[in-house]
Amino acid sequence: MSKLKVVHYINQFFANIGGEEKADYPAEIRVGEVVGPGLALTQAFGDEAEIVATIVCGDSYFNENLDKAKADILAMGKEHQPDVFVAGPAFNAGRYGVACGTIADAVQEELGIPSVTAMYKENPGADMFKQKVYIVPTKNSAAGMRAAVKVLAPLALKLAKGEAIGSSAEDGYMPNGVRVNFFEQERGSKRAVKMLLKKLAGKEFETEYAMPDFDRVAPNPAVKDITKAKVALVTSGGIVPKGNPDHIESSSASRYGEYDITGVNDLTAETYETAHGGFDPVYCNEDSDRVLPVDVLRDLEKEGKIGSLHHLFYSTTGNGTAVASSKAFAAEFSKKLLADGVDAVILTST
Amino acid sequence: MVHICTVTPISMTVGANRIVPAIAIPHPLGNPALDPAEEKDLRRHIVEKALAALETEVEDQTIFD
Amino acid sequence: MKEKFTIITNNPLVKKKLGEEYRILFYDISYEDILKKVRDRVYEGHLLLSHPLSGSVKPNETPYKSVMIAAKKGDLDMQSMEIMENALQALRKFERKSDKYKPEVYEDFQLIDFTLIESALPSAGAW
Amino acid sequence: MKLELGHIHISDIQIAPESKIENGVLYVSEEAVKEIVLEDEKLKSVALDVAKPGESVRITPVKDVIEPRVKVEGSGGVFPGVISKVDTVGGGKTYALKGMAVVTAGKIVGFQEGIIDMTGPGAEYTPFSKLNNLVMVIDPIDNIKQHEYEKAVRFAGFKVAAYIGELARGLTPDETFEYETYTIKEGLEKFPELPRVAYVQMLQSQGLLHDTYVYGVDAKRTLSTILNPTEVMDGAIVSGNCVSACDKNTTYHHLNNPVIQDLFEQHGKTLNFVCQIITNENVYLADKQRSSDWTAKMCKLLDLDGVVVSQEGFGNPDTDLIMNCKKIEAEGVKTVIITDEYAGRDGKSQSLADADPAADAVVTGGNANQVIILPKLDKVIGTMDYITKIAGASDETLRADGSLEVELQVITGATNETGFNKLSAR
Repeated sequence: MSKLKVVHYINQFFANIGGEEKADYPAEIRVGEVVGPGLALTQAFGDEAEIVATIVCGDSYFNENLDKAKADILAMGKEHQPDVFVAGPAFNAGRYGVACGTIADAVQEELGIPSVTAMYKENPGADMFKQKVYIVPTKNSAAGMRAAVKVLAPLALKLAKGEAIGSSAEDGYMPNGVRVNFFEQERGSKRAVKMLLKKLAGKEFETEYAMPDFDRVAPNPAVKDITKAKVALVTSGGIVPKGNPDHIESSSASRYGEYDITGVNDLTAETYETAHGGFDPVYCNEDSDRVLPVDVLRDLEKEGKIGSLHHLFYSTTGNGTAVASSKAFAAEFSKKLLADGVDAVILTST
Repeated sequence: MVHICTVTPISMTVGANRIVPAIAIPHPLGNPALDPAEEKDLRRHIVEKALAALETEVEDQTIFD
Repeated sequence: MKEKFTIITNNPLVKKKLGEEYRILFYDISYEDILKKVRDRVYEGHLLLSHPLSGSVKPNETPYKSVMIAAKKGDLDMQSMEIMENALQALRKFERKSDKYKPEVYEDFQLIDFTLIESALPSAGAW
Repeated sequence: MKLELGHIHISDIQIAPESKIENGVLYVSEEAVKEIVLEDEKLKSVALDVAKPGESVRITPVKDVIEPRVKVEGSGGVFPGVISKVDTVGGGKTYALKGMAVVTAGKIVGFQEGIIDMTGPGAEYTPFSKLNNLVMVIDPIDNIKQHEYEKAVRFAGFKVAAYIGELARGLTPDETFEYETYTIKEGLEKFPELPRVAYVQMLQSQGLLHDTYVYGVDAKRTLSTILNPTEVMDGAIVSGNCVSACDKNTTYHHLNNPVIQDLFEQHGKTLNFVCQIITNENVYLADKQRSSDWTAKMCKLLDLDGVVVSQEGFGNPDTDLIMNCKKIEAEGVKTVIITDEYAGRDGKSQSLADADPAADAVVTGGNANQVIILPKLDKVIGTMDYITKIAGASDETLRADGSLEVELQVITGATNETGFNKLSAR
């Protein structure tokens, strides 16, 4: 029986090329070579799989030449048609982790080849990609290589064989928001009593279902002089030009709109409406200024109370829209706002 | 950034740092019960509060009541 | 007592059995649209009095829903709002099959929905 | 209070001319059972059948599952306030027939649910596939109201279970277990160092087919209160709940509540099991608030250090669960909650209809929306007529080869929220 084929991605450091000073090393493929952590993986794969090629890429190179690096690596991957693509482990190396997540996700999405990576849970790549590709949690340094490979290799084999992947607790990947059933060793009541005893003793315990959590960011400094500031409007209240030209969904929005209000002094029933399905739209459709205060901001602009009102506003519907989507929307239009020299944003929600 | 919203506890949970309370969910910056001029005054009042919030240094999540 | 609460429902049996004694707003609309109606009222400041996911018959399985809200408007109630939003989200998890039963089954669904809202009446009438 | 619970193992059930238990075999007279059931003039007929582990048998639609017991010493009798007088139970000596159950089945409403498969993949999810089941399919007289039918079937189950339990009165148990809880002062003196722990059990209480009875009282008309955990071993809590097969508590679950058993196992060793607190899950929101306020108040009053909270049913009880958890934690009492999940068929939806950061210790009985294929079995006890009319079944349910595609929801006890099973999810 022929062995399953694996293509392995690592950075310049793990390829023994060098540290930070070599981080601009461009992507290259070493066919038939097993490099660095690939040795440990090969050992763990035993007779079942082999690494047919190793792709090496500098972390800075990858992140600074994202599109090219991605395209090059995808081309390399495609050529070898592996049964599974393994990236890392990246441990606590931030840019390496992001690279591993990015490329594993791309290989999976664009080549349809199952992918897996591994990194420390606080690596920024973990939060960014754990819902897209299987990520095995590791210790925060390469000292955890052996433990990481122990989980990574069997998971990679399962993926390569196209076997059903069990729950995160069984197959060892980071919880990815998809709930999967499995049979525990002990019944629920016993697990509950044990968990309570740990909690009472102040020991660490692991909940079987984590409550949804939210991010915190440090506050930005105050705007020095608002009378000189360019102020932009953003809303989750779904304000759109009448007719909803971008077809923003009334709930669980998959997109946001960018609308030009140059020369618009007042939002009227004839010109604007809400796409939001999360509340009675009557009041808003009568007068969208009730959600997006363009009229008042135009007055303040004229009176010199603000520098100017940015000519574009951004809008989506907050109703049932996934946190991940909202984040992605905001990440995208925040860049545009910065590029347009916006100093302050008023976000309105219903 | 300042967040004008009706349900300030939600704004707190999602992590906004400058929060200005609004009127009601279907009309955060308005009140259809008022006549149009009064309603616009009300809206202006909220927006001015939001602008003031933007000019205020905050250390932590703050609701500008 | 009559004035204190309103039942929003799409269940004809609730209207028939309770319509004379209580304030019932009957709409011939879907389960989901009933929840949306209730949510809109909650957003206007009506207090939610009964849980919108009353009963273990799953949403999209039974087509009927009756929910009790306070007749009077007040300030927006956070708890009412959260419960309504969570209920609307929960709807989406279930396959829609409330339009696939034999006719006689609908009477059973009506009955169950009626007993659920009826179970709230003694509590609602107590103050 | 101290209860001795004698286990009598039943290895087989046979329909016979005379009812008796001999060498671990239960012989049941169909005539005798019929007479008991049909005492109720609302009931027209009862068909008796036996389903054994491993047989190619499907029982549906299941209403309740009951373990026969008999009280041989101490005050009161089994199912107080329902079958026996309302005397307080939980002390003395009780015998339980292990390895078997009385299962009631019957179509009370058109979307009746509940499947017990005795073999195949479905059998892995229901604890009742491991029991010898005496199944009664009960039909009512014509033109009966659903609530009368439900009540008649509920009582028929308890009466027959009590009748069978009575057959064991003169036997010697195969094993005996002792369960003892102490008064507040005794407990403090006996276990000064051990954390004080209680079990908070939430009871479904919302209306027809959604009710639970405590000493015969409809739980929705009760305030949160305290029980000796041994009381439930004598049937102080019984099920009138027919909906949400996977996560309702049958009477069998109440009698054999696993949280109580597992807390007793640690009692006097790592914790002091103080008592059980029961609270309801009503439709009316002010009731939810009152009940959870009272639960938290009692936790404080009893100087508890920790509680295990179990839920029953789908949807609105999530609100009660989170209220209880939040308020109990706010009193400085640590909680672990047991629930199940409705995360959608793909497992990607929000599992619960409510959430709070205070709920940081959760045990789950699994995702009830998970799809499972149940193969065609040789024999059906009950009726398949309504199989597509059950929660979690859809019009594609009955497939060409006779197998069923359903969600775990339809399987009796599959995602039970007292932690009865090993099923979990991550």
